[in-house]
Amino acid sequence: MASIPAPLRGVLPVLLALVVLAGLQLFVGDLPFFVYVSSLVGVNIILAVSLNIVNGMTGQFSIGHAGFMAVGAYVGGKLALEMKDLAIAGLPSAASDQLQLLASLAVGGAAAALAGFLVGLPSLRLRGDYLAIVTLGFGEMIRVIVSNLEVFGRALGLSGIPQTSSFMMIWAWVFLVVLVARRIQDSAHGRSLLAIREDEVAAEAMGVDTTGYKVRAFVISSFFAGVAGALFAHFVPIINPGSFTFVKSIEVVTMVVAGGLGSITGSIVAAVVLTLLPEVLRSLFLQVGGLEGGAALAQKVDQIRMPVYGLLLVILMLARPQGLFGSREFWDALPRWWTRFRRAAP
Amino acid sequence: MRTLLAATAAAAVLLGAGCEKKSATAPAGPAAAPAPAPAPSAGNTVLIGEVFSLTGDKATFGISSRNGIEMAVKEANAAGGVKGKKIETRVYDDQGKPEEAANATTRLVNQDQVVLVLGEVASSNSIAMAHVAQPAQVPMITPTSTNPKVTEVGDYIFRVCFIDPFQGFVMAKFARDNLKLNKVAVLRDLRSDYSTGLTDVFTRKFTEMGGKIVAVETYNQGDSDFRGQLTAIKRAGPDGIYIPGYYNEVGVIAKQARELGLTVPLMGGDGWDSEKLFELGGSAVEGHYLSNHYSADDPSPRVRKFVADYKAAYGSVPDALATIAYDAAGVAIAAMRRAPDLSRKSIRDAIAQTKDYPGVGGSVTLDERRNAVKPAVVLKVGKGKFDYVTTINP
Amino acid sequence: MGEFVQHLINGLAAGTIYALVALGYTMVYGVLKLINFAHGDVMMVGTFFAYAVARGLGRPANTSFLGVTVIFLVAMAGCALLGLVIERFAYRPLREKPRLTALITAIGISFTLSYGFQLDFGPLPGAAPRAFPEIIPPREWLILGDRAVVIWNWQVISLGIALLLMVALQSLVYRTRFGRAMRAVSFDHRTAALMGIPVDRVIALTFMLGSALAAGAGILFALKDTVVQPLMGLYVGLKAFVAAVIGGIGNVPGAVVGGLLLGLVEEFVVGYSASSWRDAVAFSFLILVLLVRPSGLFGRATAEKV
Amino acid sequence: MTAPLLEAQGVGIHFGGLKALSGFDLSIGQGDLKGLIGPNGAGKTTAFNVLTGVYLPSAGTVRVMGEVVNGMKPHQINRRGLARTFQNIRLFKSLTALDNVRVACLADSYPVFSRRRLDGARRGSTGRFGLPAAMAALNNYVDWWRALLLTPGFQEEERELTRRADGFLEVMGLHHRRDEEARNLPYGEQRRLEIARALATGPRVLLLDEPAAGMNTREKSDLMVLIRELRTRFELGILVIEHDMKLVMGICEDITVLDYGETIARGAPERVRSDPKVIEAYLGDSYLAAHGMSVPGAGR
Repeated sequence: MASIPAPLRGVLPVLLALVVLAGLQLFVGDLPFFVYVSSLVGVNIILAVSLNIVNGMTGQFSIGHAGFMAVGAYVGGKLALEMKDLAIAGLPSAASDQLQLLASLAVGGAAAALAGFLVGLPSLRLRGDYLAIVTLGFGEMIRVIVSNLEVFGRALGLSGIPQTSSFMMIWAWVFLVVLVARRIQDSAHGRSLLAIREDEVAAEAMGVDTTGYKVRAFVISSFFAGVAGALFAHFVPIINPGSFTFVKSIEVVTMVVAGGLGSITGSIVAAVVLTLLPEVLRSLFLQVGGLEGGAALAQKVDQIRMPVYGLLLVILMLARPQGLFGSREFWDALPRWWTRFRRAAP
Repeated sequence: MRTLLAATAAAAVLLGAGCEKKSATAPAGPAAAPAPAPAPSAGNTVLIGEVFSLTGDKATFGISSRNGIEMAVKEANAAGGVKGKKIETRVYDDQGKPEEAANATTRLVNQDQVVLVLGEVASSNSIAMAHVAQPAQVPMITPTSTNPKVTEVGDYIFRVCFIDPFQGFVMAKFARDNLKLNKVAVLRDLRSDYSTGLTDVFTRKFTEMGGKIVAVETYNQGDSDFRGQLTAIKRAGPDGIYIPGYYNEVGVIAKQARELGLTVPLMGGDGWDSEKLFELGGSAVEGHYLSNHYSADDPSPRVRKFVADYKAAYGSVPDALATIAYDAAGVAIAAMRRAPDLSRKSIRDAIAQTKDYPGVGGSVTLDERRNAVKPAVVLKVGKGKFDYVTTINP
Repeated sequence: MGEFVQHLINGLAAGTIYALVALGYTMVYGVLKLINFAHGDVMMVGTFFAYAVARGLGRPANTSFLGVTVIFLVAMAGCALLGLVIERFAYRPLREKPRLTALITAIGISFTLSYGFQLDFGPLPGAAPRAFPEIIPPREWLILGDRAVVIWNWQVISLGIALLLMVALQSLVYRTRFGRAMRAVSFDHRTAALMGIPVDRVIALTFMLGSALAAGAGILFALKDTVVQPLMGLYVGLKAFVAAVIGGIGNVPGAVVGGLLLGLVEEFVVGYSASSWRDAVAFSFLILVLLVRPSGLFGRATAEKV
Repeated sequence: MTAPLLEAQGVGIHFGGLKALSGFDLSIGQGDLKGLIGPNGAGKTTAFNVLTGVYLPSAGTVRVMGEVVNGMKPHQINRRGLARTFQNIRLFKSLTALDNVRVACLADSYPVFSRRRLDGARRGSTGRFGLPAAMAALNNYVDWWRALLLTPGFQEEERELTRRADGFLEVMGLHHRRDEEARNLPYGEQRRLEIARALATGPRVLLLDEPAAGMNTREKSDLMVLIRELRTRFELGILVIEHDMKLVMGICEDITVLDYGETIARGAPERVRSDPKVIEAYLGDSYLAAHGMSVPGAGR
């Protein structure tokens, strides 16, 4: 890797990932259930990793992530609805669909980022637990606002958004958010964020503009939350306020905490597991329990989901507050030569 | 940024190549590719899928509906099932969220290979389901989603209840012609599309008929203090209040309205219909009016039997949700019996031809827009029961 | 005019509940510097205890003075126990850990309770709301004009109880040895321990007290709104927290004033502007206070130790 | 005598009723090595906090490089050449020694506008918004993108930062600890790491808050040597808070004595040592100390 010319290091991984994903896309194209579930997983990963930038790296505590997701979903979705009948001339329809999708993702993300900026600027001066409550409040307010606006379909929500999202698009963004998080970690900016997490006063005294950094972390995090929301709006046939409640925020928090605050890999693993667990258990019960009892059990799976999330949080905090991975990454556990090898290429 | 955008744009084009086939077969979407039709011969059971919200603040609605369907299926199996096959149901919980509803439907359609899906009370969730069922060409019947948009999704989506516009019209007409009201206030549930839809129609119709809407207040599902709204309404001095909400809140609203000295009649829709209304509202709900699909004290033996059986099975008088869900299952089963075979296509066609199906909630005839055309009844809340007042035809 | 007074009364009635719940919040925060997120749900549980007992006693019995007392006592005792358990097994082990660890735990407990109670197997009540027995039969206490304004006995009772409790707590905190211990712990529990104060017991007692208060508040809440449901605690809890912050968290009179204030503001927003924005009010209020006067109306600003 | 790098005139601050500091004067020029002593709760650390902008002084002015810094945020003041260590060690515990220092290392090259031009613009205008703010914002924005896109320039810069950080670790004799988490370092080394971190911010004036606390005699004498060395090597002015009279008297040319926020004596070590007020204050304090009590708010 050290042999890679410096200018290429930036984009090469992205290109590689895109090629790989394009390849996969060809295979999964006609597996609707797999695609749908993997989309849910992907979106949750994006949410968890982006939240981890704030909650894990910067040590702030936001429990309003669903609010930013909502902003992205609604703004992106609305734009997509407006562009629905348009198509980019001279391109195969699918390609123009994807470009339009990109556009609405970008806009959705930007809107969420703006929201993040507006919320962050004042509230990030607040202490940890107060900030938590304020972000929660913000999330709730978004819900109230949306359910009041005719343009956003009030309680019924927005439907008819072109379902142009695809396995590849979602996982490309998953890759992107992970890459961004990694590179922040390995940069001076990331170190400043970590410093804030470790000791805000000291960081401030060492010339770190704590408020500024916190706001920036918040903006980046909400940008990706917005993108996740916009993606969501492009594979879920209808979005309505019910999908972006406090409960959703806590789901994401659970993922981040379970994975380990500050550990990107942790967030990914947790997001995957927590999203798939209900699916797996359900089919398992159906397998073993036969149709009658099995179906009943399978229902219970959905019902106990939320209480289980709650218990999970409690147990984690008591037994393993640092989460699955602590703030380490899985490659920290890899043999020495690998770490040295990574050093060679920062 | 630019580099990334460029890169991802490249992705888009690559994908375009990857996508042609996909977008050729069917509109893109979670269940784009039509799943292989289930082999009817496989085993001697036929599987029906259900999606309802069994947790969260709407759980009670989901549970009622599920009970209704269970009953219909039991009866059908007792009567020899369909084409000698036993009917099985598979229920998934969507926790009241559209994404979960779509997920569950995808699962039913692709994994469980059901022949048709029944589902959802909340229109948002039904729409989510419809967008999965339609491209996969699986017939879907929604029992109680009254928002017109649901069946507009496509020709595989049906509904066995009347739609918001009609129900709103019914109450507006009743308020104007029978109750002779001039000034009406509206108290709607901000979180329920059902409530929003009814409000819009009622407001329009009522004003068209020369009445006046003097106040519109809102609440949220799960609230339990409505005094602020009611006091504000009182200030507007209406001679009737339209509350297109669900019984969970309506009961409490009625109590508090009386407590605040509001004596004018309250009016609502089928969302009121549940025994819970009496438990929560006590004597305060008596003398108010609601539009509904049927009247539980309809003397016809079919209704009597249903009510009795349901009581026996679940220990309560069936509410509108349970009743219509029962009819939905009934229509589905009847169609499966009529259909030449149990392929999704022929079941769909059979459902489409449903005419004068003797449902408990009134006879069901599906129009070309796949909505049920049926009269609505207006009921008056009495002591622990709903008294029939009048029937209003479309 | 009549409506205005009526709104005033409604606001106070709602505010009273916030105030009572906020008291518990503020006490716990006082000693532990922990936002006991689950407080509202403890209240919910307490209300269900009361519901069960009241149903058990049956119609005439549960309206008698004795019956009512029993209901209150059982509910409060039950919640005190619950509070004790939560503190002992969920919070105490985390006392030396970063504050957020405890907050996450609190959120976890809140979820477990509010969604656990929605399950419909075992003794769990299920999601459907239940009508709460009228253990204090509502009676018009005062009528102004031709029923333009009606004040009900329970409204007066709960307001009375709230103020009474405020005074009682205040004197508990500032007049008794236990109160002194509480304040010592809240100032610095390590030093307090060195001074021979049984910190664990003080904190546990505070928790039990707070939870018992919550149960009482819950019953009054149920009397006001006549229903109990598993999710009832979530919002009341949040808003009570907002109230506590507005009043200056850790400050007993502050909590009550904050609660009443919030109740009134919400009521008047509903009454005189769009009711659909009610849920936004509390939080915008919170953000406003935190930005303008983070220490709350009654709180004292403290310089961070470096 | 060159112009003072750090200058405090009549600085005072009070929390509620308590006067923590009043009429505090101080001036540190290049090459100065001054001491600030006094019994517990005398307001030494408070003085530090006021100088570094943690607290906003309620009276008087603080100047860094001749510029008034009252009301500036600590990081802004730090950027103007004032660095400190903490009495109760405040390292970034779970970061490696190297990263602790790297956090403090400033990139002195900004992508768009050079540091010099930025500072120039800052002197020109005041207030949080306006041109300099915009310039800084742009710098920052571009800088983030460089980090995300891993541009060659950025990679070079990272390597440069690491080099410099290693340099500071070298100086403080911590290089063998480079990749260990700060929390695992022995006490003395943690103190040294704090100094290294402070130096990395490229200060003109260094404020050391009880640097020798909890060190044994050998470490202390090493430290004395080190401090002198730093002063000359980095052309610093240094202000030391210290309890250990021996150390202070040993290295400081000029000592200020605080008691209850008041300056009760100032001057050369021997003069201060013989000052009756000081003796009185210290007797009081040592008396308290001997009986194992502590004054509330110690370390403020």
